[in-house]
Amino acid sequence: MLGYEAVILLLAIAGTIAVVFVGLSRFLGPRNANQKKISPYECGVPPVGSARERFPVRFYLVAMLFILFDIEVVFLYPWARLFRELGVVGFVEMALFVLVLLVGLVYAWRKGALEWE
Amino acid sequence: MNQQAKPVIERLKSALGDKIQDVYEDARGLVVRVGLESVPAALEALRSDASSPFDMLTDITAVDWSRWAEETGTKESPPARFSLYYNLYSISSAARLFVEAFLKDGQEAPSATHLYASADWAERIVFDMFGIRFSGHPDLRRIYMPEDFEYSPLRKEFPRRGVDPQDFPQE
Amino acid sequence: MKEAFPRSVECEEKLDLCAERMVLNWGPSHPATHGTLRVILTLEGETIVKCDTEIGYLHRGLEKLAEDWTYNQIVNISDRLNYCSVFINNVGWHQACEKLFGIQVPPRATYLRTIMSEVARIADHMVCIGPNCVDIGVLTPFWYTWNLREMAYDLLEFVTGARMTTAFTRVGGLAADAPEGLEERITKVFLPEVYRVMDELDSLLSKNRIFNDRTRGVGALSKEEAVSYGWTGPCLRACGVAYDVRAANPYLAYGDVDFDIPVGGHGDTYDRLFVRVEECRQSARIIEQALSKLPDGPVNADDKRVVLPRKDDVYGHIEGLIHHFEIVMFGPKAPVGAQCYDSVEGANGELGFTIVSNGTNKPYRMHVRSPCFYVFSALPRLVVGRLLADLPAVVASLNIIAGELDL
Amino acid sequence: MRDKPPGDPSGRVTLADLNEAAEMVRELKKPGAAAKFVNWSRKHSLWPIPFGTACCAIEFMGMVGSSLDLSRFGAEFVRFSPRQCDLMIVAGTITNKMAPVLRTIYEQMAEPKWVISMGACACTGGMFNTYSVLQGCDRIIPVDYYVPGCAPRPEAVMYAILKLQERIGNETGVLGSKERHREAWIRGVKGRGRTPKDRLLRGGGE
Repeated sequence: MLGYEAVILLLAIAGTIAVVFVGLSRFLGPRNANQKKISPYECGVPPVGSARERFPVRFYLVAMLFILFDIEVVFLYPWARLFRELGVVGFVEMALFVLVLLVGLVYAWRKGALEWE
Repeated sequence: MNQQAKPVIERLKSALGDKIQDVYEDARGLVVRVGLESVPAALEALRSDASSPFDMLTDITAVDWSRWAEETGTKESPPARFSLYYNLYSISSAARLFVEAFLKDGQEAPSATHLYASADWAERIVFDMFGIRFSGHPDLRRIYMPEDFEYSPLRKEFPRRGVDPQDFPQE
Repeated sequence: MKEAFPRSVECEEKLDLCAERMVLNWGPSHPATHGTLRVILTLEGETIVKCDTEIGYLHRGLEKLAEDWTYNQIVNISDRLNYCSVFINNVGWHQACEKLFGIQVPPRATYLRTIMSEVARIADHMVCIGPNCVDIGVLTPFWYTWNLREMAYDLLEFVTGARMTTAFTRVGGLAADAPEGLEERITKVFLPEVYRVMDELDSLLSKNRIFNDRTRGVGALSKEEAVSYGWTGPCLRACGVAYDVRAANPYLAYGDVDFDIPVGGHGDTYDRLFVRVEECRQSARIIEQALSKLPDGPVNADDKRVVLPRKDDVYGHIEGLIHHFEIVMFGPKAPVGAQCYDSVEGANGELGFTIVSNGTNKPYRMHVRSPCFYVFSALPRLVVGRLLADLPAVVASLNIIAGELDL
Repeated sequence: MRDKPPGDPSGRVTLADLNEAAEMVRELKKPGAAAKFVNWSRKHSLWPIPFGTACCAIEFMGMVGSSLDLSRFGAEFVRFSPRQCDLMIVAGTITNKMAPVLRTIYEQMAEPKWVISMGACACTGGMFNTYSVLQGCDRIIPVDYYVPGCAPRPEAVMYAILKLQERIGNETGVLGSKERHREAWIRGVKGRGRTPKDRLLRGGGE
């Protein structure tokens, strides 16, 4: 269990801080909910209609593209850490990986998935 | 300011002729008094004038003359209760001109929204504050006061502190 | 209760793909509205399909109030119209009064009014540019522009005693003479700062890629439409129409100072902002020239009906005392049946005052032609069809001041 | 810290309120250590919601601006959503059309909340004694501190905030909120189970 104490310590500290803050506000904060208070905030005017409506498909499209390229970045992190040890082979390997995704990006761009209209 | 506007008056007289009731000049500048129905015709003529087109309707002002006689003590009070002043300005020749029209209470004024886009909101203020209706206005509703306010605040008989004592428990 | 909204025609066939329209309320209490105005948007995804505005949340009934106040008291109402550039309103109101009374203001008062009006104009443009940049997401200009506005506050306080609500003009002149050291304080401290901040704004924003994307071509309006909507001021000049009341009908000392009118090309948010930046430079030039020609002499016209007599006259003779008492208690009386309209170049456009007098010391009817009102009436025309994110940029670039909008 | 709005429905402060306030002052004990800590943390992070309508809003911007920085006193972030604010600064004239908006925003703020009424218009309607102006925002919301002045100087409002911080410092009913919290659970529910919020959402009311 070589280097894992640090990770566990980090998680422990982060966990306790989160629990303390949420607990404190839950414990100290008074709860006087009334009808007007829990109604959605719409700049001070009584809300019209409900927010739970169907979103246009473009939002979903943009979200998918984001997840795609975000995962790509996640894979870059370990590679960057071991960049020297891997040498040229690692570099070419990752370049290919990035190239494939680049082709995907160009395709999405040409198809107009990035424009909003 | 008024010199440029003078030649326009001659052309306006030729265009409208009898409809112009009076042309006079006071601290405001040149004022053309016109019958209420011929206001759009006058505005149209002024707007499409050849040499100095009055392309901007800067403002529409209304005045309620009901308390005029008693406050000034003069005998001759204005011909009707309300008067409308259309403040026209020509950018090209920097001339300003007022078209004045009198109307009685409850009489509908013709709308000028088909000539100037600024007339839309200007007429809505006059309707909101004086209760003067404009026929032909796309959506004539109150602009300042809440929809369910039944009075016209700028009329002289409306008290300054308002009418609903419940809302304003004054001194 | 969910109202069924009419679906747009072109998406009839791909019914399931197209989402219902969402009504978004961009209400009276919102950071980007810079005041109390409400915009009800019908959105299709991010695009604004319908936009309806509702104002009147700051309607204080000023025109009704003015019918109960004397001519010198109404300067307090004019303070609260466009409360970002207060001095211009004061000058506008009392200039209309002087036209009504038929009084000539002495040259020193004219020059002082011009100088302080231009200081107020610079302050107003700062309140427009700073928050507009914050709405677009650029935070740094807000601190620069606000520093300059604080210096303008100091200057206004130095001359008039109040930071914002100055109420410094009177019928026939000014409430008091400018203190010494004004000239030196303006030329040494204020003007260099104005030029420096304007150059900084230029370098910070004009070539910034994101700023250009967010403002170029956004909320553009053609020349004819702008004039038809009754636009005046920087917004109209951004559309390309060189109409400025100071040049078209020179009042105060604008006749004998030379300045040019910045005119934009496309009438979009970018032009509206940079017309204001350029106007601040022109205002600084006007201040310089007016300061160099600042004449001495009295600050008030020596018209007996209007101006307070000298102190020794008041204590010396009974007429002086009566005259003093009358002016202080009742204020000047206007001629019966006089009507007048006079307009000045406010920071947002042509600010006009219509006065009808019934011979007493109170106006029979006072109407304010507020430039913001007509500028804001064109918002649906500017915004429909654009994305939701453009709405704050457009509204802020119009510099809507609720006090002037709701009268 | 007021639990319920002032006495009679029109919002005017009546004799009963004064007695209640006096009684609160009498039993004002020194805050315990825990309450002192909670007060200390609350008073140094008063996030203001500037309910700015008129000229006072520009003076408020002056106060938040760079030369008279409000964040020196912990009011770092000017939030516009009532959920994240503790202190409402009513800056400017409140007209009758704006009054329900003000009341809604005040009620949507999370406890503990305080109100500073900035400027003559917010305190008493100011010079606008007309048909459309609410003569003072304390007719519809309880106000803790009044700042006089017509466009009061930013330093004046800062002074009010400092005074408010002092008062928050020695509030005692801080931890007592646990009792009120438990009482709210029991009062509306037969045994454990639905919280007051659920009961409100699923009907049955207060």
